[in-house]
Amino acid sequence: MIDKTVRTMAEAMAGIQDGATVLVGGFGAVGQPNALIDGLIEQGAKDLVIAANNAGVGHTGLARLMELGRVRKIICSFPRSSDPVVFETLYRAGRIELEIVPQGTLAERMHAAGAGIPLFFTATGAGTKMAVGKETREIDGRTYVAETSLPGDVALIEAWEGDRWGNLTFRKSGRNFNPVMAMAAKLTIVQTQHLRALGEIDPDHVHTPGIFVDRVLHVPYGDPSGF
Amino acid sequence: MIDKTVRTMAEAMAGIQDGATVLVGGFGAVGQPNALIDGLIEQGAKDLVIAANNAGVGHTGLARLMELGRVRKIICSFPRSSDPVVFETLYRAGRIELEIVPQGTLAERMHAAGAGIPLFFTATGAGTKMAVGKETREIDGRTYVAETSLPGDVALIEAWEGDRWGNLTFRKSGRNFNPVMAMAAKLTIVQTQHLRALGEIDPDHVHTPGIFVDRVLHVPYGDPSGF
Amino acid sequence: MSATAVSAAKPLTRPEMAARVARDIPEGWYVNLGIGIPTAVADHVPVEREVVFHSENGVLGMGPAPAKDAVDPWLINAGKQYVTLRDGGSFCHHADSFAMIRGGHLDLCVLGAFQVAENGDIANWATSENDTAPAVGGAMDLAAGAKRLWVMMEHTTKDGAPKLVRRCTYPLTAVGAVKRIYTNLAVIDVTPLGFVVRDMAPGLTFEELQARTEATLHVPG
Amino acid sequence: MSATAVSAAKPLTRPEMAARVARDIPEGWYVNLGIGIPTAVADHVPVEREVVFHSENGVLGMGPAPAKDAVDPWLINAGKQYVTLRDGGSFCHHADSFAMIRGGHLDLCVLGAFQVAENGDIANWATSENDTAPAVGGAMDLAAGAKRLWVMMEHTTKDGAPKLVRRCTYPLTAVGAVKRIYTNLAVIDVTPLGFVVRDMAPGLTFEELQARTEATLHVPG
Repeated sequence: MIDKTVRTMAEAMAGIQDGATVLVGGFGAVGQPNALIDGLIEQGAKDLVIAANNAGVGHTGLARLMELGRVRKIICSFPRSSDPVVFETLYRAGRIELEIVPQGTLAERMHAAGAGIPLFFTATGAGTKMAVGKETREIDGRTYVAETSLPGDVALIEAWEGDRWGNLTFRKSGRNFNPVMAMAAKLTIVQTQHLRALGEIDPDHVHTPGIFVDRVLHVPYGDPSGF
Repeated sequence: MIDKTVRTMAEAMAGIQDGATVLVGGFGAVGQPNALIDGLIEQGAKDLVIAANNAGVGHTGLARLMELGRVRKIICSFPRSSDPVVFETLYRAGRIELEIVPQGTLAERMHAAGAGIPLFFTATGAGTKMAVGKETREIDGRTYVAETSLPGDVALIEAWEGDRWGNLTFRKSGRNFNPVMAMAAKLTIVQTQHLRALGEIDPDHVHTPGIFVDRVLHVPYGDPSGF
Repeated sequence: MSATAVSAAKPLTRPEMAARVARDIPEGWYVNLGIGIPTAVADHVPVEREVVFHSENGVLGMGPAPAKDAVDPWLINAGKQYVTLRDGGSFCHHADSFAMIRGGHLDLCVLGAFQVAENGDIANWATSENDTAPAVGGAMDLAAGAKRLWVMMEHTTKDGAPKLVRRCTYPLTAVGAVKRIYTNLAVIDVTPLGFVVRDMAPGLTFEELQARTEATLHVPG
Repeated sequence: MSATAVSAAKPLTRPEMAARVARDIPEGWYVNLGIGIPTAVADHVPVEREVVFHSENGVLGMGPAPAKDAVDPWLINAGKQYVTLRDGGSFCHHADSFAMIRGGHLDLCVLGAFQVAENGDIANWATSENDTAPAVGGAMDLAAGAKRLWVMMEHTTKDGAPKLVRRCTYPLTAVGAVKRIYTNLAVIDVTPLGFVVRDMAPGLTFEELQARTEATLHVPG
């Protein structure tokens, strides 16, 4: 029997290595895998590269992971959040690397990693600082920038429903980066609000099929709150 | 009020030009927009480029369109079907051009067109006849082939449900190329089995959002049959 | 000519600017409103005129902000404000959402900006080449990808420095992308000729507008 | 040595070949079975061993063929045969389906072939450089994309010509992709050394197998 559900956070986090690239889902507080981020803090891996839309808020979650000195580099589109104090302090002190990526390029680079596309061209960023040092090409009179795929060693995902094969659905704007990151990582770890029996999720309505998922932990935490 | 529904086939087909590139959904008989193909036969546009998985079966549908001498070129992955007599006769006579594309590359080229990616690299076809004359590149020790996007002037789509904003769902293996082609074309024309009131389709379960759809014709034809 | 010379003019308020932009958005358009000033535009599109508002985080068909007691904690926009969904709205993931943007499917994007140049260049994400950690978000995707890019901003900085310039001095968001600019003083098209004034705030003279604009202004030909 | 020299050997039947492949597929693998001979492998995986079968047309988690009176006309596989869906199965569109293939998410693909070379090259889509309208389908995507490519085919052509060759003479499907070959006579790994024989049909000698194989065969080191 295929059973991707895990019973404990320790099982969920097993094997995450120092130096791993970790893709972290969520946009704002919605669809953010808070329990898994806390699990990663507990687990202890360091020298991490984090790809996420933001660079942490306040002193919890990703910000806490950074504050503990466990993040070598962050890849994101919007390091400024409502309260980015930890990131900004570390960044000014030269204790964390930053790679700014336009939000759509960030999503597409992970989608490309999941789809076997190592390099693609996009108009986003052409003629800006984002294109500096990158290959560009004129195609039909327009300038495009070459972007590489962004694969993850690990993805931390928040789902609404999950089953033992790893099929997932997401809720409203909680979908965001989660399905794309699930495709892009070698080890995809999910916290799900609801654990469903196999076959209970309508096969026409699965958002992320189990082929992209490795571990499912049931975390019925309720509604997201705060940003 | 946004109302993308059209009442007649003539309205659905209005404005398709001679020389247009037409993307035709379906895989086997499932999700194939038969009524719209017949509408296109009736409408009269010629010198067409057709992109579809197959090159027609028997003497109806796409095969009929070809038999009438209206198709200049077909782009597909699998010209051989259970009964490809029309295509093979035309092709041997030099009266139709053929561009063979691996099925995944075909899907991805249309997805790329819909997503603003004019060029991408794939491992599919590297070292084969498919790569002849194409740019290739070594990335991390593997050879990849450059493929261009494949935009359509028109897409003909078969959906299970549609509403007046053009939101669509598909049924089981009827989804296939349809959502990808809907993204890739300037004018996306849909035949739908069921016409739903706005808001009736669950927003978490929309497969193709209306932004990719221009016209919706209600064609409750029932189950697909035959291949 | 100093700023105080604009004596008889009545610059538009923020709500008036939003209403002015809203007036030009026809039914049926797919529209992304940038974070900040542009967000208010949606409030000025009458509900019976169906305009489909898109948000980068996978929301298509946003409606107005919810009542305080009707907030859905699972439904926010790219500015991380609670929103609602209209009938006909739908959700998708980030790559699909940005495919809408980057694939040229949005009829319009309205962004705020620090500077717009007469060649259509826009600078809206960083105020210096040395900004240590600039936040670009989806601005570059929107600016490069939408069918039309309009900018909505104050005509000058708080210090009176022009924001409509010959060449942007701040880091660019996109090259040659802006089609029209709505400010508190004027509506200005970006054309192959440069800036062409389409509309001005009540009581404002062309000369007064030019005095507050670095690049040369043209009258419609 | 002629074909008739394989006197004591009992070549595997098609169902035996399918069962032999099925034996090597562990629970939990995501597997695409090519059109033709490989399709039968699924019938030999016991239902309690959960293997997730994928079909190019957006079907993940296929079950066995339906009873004649239980056909769902909306549910076919890439070979355009009616199939069923297991609990836990799901549907997706073609680009997502091929992302599974091309992104390296399938543990295994089993394809038929005309020829396999000792360097792992596979030719399975056209029988001549001059084939007027060859049909490639998803074969190139599968061969290049899956984590493992196994080939399942007769050891020789009907005329007795070897299909395990030094270099493919037919147009290639993919370069250096094949990891293992299951024929009616043997199971052969493709290694940096070349072909290594893992298993042979009952009664067959190594010399008899070599006689029917163009490339040099090796014994496990």
